[in-house]
Amino acid sequence: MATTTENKQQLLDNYRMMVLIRHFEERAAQLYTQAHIGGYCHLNIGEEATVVGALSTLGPKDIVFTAYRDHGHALALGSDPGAVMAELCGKATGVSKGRGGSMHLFDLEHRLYGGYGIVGGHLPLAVGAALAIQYREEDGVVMCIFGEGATNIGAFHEAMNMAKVYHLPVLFFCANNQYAMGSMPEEDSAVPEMWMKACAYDMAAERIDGMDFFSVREATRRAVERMRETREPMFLEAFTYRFRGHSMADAGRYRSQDEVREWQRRDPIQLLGRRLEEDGILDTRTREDIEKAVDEEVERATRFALESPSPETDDLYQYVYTEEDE
Amino acid sequence: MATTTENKQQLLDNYRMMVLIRHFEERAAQLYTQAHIGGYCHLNIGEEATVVGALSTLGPKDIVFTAYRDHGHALALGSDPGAVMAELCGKATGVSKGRGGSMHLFDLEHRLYGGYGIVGGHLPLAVGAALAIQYREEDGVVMCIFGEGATNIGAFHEAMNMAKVYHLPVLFFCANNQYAMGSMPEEDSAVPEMWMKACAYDMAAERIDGMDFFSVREATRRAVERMRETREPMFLEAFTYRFRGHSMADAGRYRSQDEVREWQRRDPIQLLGRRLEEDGILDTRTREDIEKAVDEEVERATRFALESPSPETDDLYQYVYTEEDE
Amino acid sequence: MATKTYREALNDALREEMHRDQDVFIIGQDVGKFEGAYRVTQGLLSEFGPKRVKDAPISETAIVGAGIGAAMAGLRPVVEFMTINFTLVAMDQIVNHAAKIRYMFGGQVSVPLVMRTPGGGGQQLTAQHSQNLEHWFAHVPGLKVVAPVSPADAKGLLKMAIRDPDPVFVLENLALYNTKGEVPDEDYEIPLGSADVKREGKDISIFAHSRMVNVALRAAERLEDEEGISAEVVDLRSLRPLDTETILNSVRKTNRAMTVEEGWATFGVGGEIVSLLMDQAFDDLDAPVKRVGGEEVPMPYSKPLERAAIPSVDRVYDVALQVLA
Amino acid sequence: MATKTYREALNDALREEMHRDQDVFIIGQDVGKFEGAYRVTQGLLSEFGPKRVKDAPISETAIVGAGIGAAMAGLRPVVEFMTINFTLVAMDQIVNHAAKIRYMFGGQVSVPLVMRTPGGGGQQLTAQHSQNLEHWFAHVPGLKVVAPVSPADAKGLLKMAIRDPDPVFVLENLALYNTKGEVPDEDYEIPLGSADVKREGKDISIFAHSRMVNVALRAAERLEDEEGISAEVVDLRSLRPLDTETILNSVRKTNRAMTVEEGWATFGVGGEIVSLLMDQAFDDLDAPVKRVGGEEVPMPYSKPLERAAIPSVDRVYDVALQVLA
Ligand SMILES: Cc1ncc(C[n+]2csc(CCOP(=O)(O)OP(=O)(O)O)c2C)c(N)n1
Ligand SMILES: Cc1ncc(C[n+]2csc(CCOP(=O)(O)OP(=O)(O)O)c2C)c(N)n1
Ligand SMILES: [Mg+2]
Ligand SMILES: [Mg+2]
Repeated sequence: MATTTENKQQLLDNYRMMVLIRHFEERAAQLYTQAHIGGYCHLNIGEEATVVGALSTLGPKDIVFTAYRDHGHALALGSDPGAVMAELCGKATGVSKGRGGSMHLFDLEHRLYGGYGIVGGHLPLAVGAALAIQYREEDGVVMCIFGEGATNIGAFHEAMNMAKVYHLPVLFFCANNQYAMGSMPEEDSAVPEMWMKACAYDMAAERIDGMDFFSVREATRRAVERMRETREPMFLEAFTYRFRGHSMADAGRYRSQDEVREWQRRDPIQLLGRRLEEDGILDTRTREDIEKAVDEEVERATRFALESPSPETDDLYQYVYTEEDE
Repeated sequence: MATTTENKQQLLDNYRMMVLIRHFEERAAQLYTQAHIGGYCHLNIGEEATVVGALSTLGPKDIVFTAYRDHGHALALGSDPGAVMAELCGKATGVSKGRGGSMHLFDLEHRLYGGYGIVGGHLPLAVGAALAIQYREEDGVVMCIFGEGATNIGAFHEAMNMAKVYHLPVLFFCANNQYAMGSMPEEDSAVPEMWMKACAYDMAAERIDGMDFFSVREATRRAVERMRETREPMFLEAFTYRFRGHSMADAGRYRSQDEVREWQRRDPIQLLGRRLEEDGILDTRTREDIEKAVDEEVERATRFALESPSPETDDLYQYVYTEEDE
Repeated sequence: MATKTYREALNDALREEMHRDQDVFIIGQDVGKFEGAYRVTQGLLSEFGPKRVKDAPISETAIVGAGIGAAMAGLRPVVEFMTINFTLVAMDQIVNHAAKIRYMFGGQVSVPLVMRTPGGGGQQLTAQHSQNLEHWFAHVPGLKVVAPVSPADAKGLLKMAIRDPDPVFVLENLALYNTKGEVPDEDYEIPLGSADVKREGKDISIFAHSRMVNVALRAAERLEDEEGISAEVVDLRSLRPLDTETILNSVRKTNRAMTVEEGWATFGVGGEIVSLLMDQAFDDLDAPVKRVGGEEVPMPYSKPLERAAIPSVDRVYDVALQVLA
Repeated sequence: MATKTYREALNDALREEMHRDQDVFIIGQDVGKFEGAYRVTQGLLSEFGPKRVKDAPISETAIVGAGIGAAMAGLRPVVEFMTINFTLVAMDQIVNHAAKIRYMFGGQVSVPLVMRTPGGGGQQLTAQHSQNLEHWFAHVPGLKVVAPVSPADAKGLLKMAIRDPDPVFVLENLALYNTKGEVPDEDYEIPLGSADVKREGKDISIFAHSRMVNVALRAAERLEDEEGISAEVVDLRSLRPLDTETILNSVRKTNRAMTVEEGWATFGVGGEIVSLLMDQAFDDLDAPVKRVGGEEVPMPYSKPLERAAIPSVDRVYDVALQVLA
């Protein structure tokens, strides 16, 4: 049993983080329909185990790059929920000062090197950050998170190859939620499972159950530990499911409600909760306390976001060039 | 013995074609140093078996796309040597009317759909041509030729994946001459052999001896025959060596003369010639006749090229837009 | 005449051309089962089947490249880029292949390819998803570029693009998809390369394309209402080729001009119009021609910042008054 | 002062900056063992070793992307694109990432990246290898773009680019690598964004950048010799930011102007200069400003055709006379 050897508080924190992400995003969805949030807004709901399972294995010198579906990643890395929600609302107090919005969270302090909007576009950047780590002989690793659809674009291939050729510590972490907007891997990928693509780059690869927190965490931990030694890239595919549409604008007509319900029976938060209950770590009381605390935290974050000011239009040109800002 | 079951005349023609390519390119190299040819000029010398072995398996409905190292391919497909040499010299009588030069030979009649200058750029085009074949329910296949260096660029990956996903009859033919300008596969590719990359696309793949005409021809024939049935893409890697620099401008300081000499001992033309002699198909007399006929042909081609007129500068705008030309 | 949205007009154009010519097919991400990220291809998969409405992997390079190859082999592909921003990963195919193949191969082959995609900002889609790069394509010989603003133009120009023997880039605009207008019921032709005077006027010519034509029209109304100024709004409609005659005729009448573009004006669209007027209408100009473009920043997410970054009716109005001062 | 080729000057700049700052490294195809496709990085691998001179696979997207990521992490990468034509396969990294990262992340990180590459035609490299797209980059806020013509400028601007905290695109030119000029021995600074009057004159201002400055200078000599006309040649040197002051000052003196660019003029560089003059110097102009650019065709291979396609001294001379007529 993984949990018996675990630090219980740590597990409760992980559980709590998954609940926080879920509630945070449900609140964000509301704010979106109320037009406090605009543009594209992609939720992690259903994929919380991939987020928390993976990121909870990282140390303070590691770096994370991810795609536009990035709220959970910011929260799991320790970003202030208020600053994240403020970013979603385009406020000056947001993590990216209201310039980035939902897709472009960045938090230097917490080693989140950004959420990016071009599919596959951040993979080369992650390789570059790992190159900097190698150059400086530091011991961090880079985790680069992307969806299964991203494995079809050229940048994926070039980044994988370069990471291997240069022997760079990049963990390519593919959150396979089975949909790239409306299309499924069997329709747009030559191989049905994404880890299989790592063979072309002589990279160790593995597929794991992305709904099971422990699977994700154990596999990621093993990979990160191994990479700290080998300084070689690795590939993980977490098989998961998004419960909501691709973005808030997606009605999801390309899949059946039955299919969604089927997957919801493996809700990663419920799965972890049950396991922790079985192992005597979580009880109804603690669970309720967590829910309540999380709700309060989300409400605080929301209030902070809504009450924060928008950036001044006079500051429109701020952050274009470094020197001009100094 | 492959040759015993062979049409002897066919084999002599193949041999003759390889000699023609060799002599043609040696003449082109001279014309380059005499400034009759300019720009980039990439020779197939050393790689003739990959060219003739592969292309001799195609039928009249098949289509070929290749890279800038394309003189041999045009000749092997049946382009008039005079028109090819004229193109190298930028003449109005050239296959591409003097607009394309060495890198951009095109011969619609002989199903050469072009030599292209951007590494990997023509791979998606080949996929599209195969799509047209599928769309019209024709039975041709597309052969797409590129170097091993091209397997590192994104376009390669996207083209391979798309060909498989759409079930298109593209034969991806990698002429691995061991150098991409100055770099070798062990330096810039995560896997040492290019056929290994096909695993990421669930594509049948094989490495063959690119110096041995029979290896190339038999493997290509098998692949093409199989593709005529399956209508699925395949991958072949022909392991070969270029005896000259990357282009005429390359002094080749990144490799030793010993290495070059070592490979020249496996000169594909000599290898085939010896085999044909052993099998009683070729004798000294025939060989000399071939050499002589080829020399005359190359001289005719050269004379035609040199005596041909340049395009009129008044025609500079011809061929930009279809309607304006009509 | 029926009233249609811009989206419906495009959808009609695709449907009609697919009925007319069996060689016309659509390829792009989520054009089929998803019915188009912006629903321009709605209903086409069920009507024409997967052979003619091809969903594609996230591989813009391969998508447009396959379109080019299929066009070389004689088909009439219509490639959808989900937005113009994603042309950036496929620029080599468009510029180095689609545009040059006919020329560099001495006219042996044409590339009858249509690339259509929405551009523009205003939807809070932020820096990576709010660009206007259409004039990059218009810079390239071998390509044609159109940018319709009305449903009728959208339908007419998309149809002409599909029938054209060379690669045509059709720029749409996210903010226009739901706008409505009259669309003729019968087949009609709008030559590629023709501008259109969307509003006649005599005091100043405002040159714009795509969504900015509507902004210019609203500014023109305000100029009329508040200042009694009669502004002519010329919809460029085509960026390559440019309809220099219509542009020059307008300025020869009004003697004053300005340009409006949604993208950044520096090395942008307006400079081409200004240069044309400088060269061919210098003596007709009573005042310097001014350009209005988006603020020169990556597009910010925050709504007030985004609003400040995109040319507004007020801005056009103010600059028109400067030109008329 | 020593006489150096443009190539040597660039090589010196790289070497000196690599000595000055351990965080500066070079990455690109064949920059190491091959010593650079055009030998700009000659000798650097043996001097600095493979950690600081990194040969890369044919993966322009990954190369410049890795440069961006390394720059975000605080290094000072110098990315070599073998030629500007290959930026087309990496455009998304340059425009959607390098240029926007600082802004869209609210200034938390900078991207001190240098991208250097030769552009231009005239070597019979044909359509896919003879382009001038530098103003595409100059269109994009967040990037800086310089295009030196002399060895001294090349060295000075490359050094400044390497020291700059933001992404800078350094445009070189194949036909300039062997040209010679005086280069100061000591360290010197050329601010990014400064134009340079390469020849003083009073009758007409000729604006150009990169190799066309030399063409303009030769045309200016002929104008002087044959017509007694005194042409001022202003080397733009930087396209973003543009040195509007130097440009305007020149025209306020000469009252006539023209632009010369190697690439296609339509939606090109000249339009920006013309628009600036239109806007800020309308009353100073005695004649319309004219543009000279490459013929609007994909670059043909044939030498006579190629020569006809690229702006020549004769062409500049003739157009100058038209402006002065
Ligand atoms: C290059 C590019 N093409 C298309 C898009 C539009 N797009 C945004 S998200 C998406 C699907 C991505 O799927 P996947 O990688 O599986 O990630 P997920 O959204 O499922 O997390 C697409 C096609 C884009 N952003 N970038
Ligand atoms: C995208 C791109 N990057 C760089 C180049 C410059 N270049 C031309 S050929 C070449 C090497 C290609 O090697 P390979 O694919 O092995 O083919 P080979 O020349 O050996 O036949 C390079 C890097 C190019 N033409 N296109
Ligand atoms: Mg997905
Ligand atoms: Mg090679």
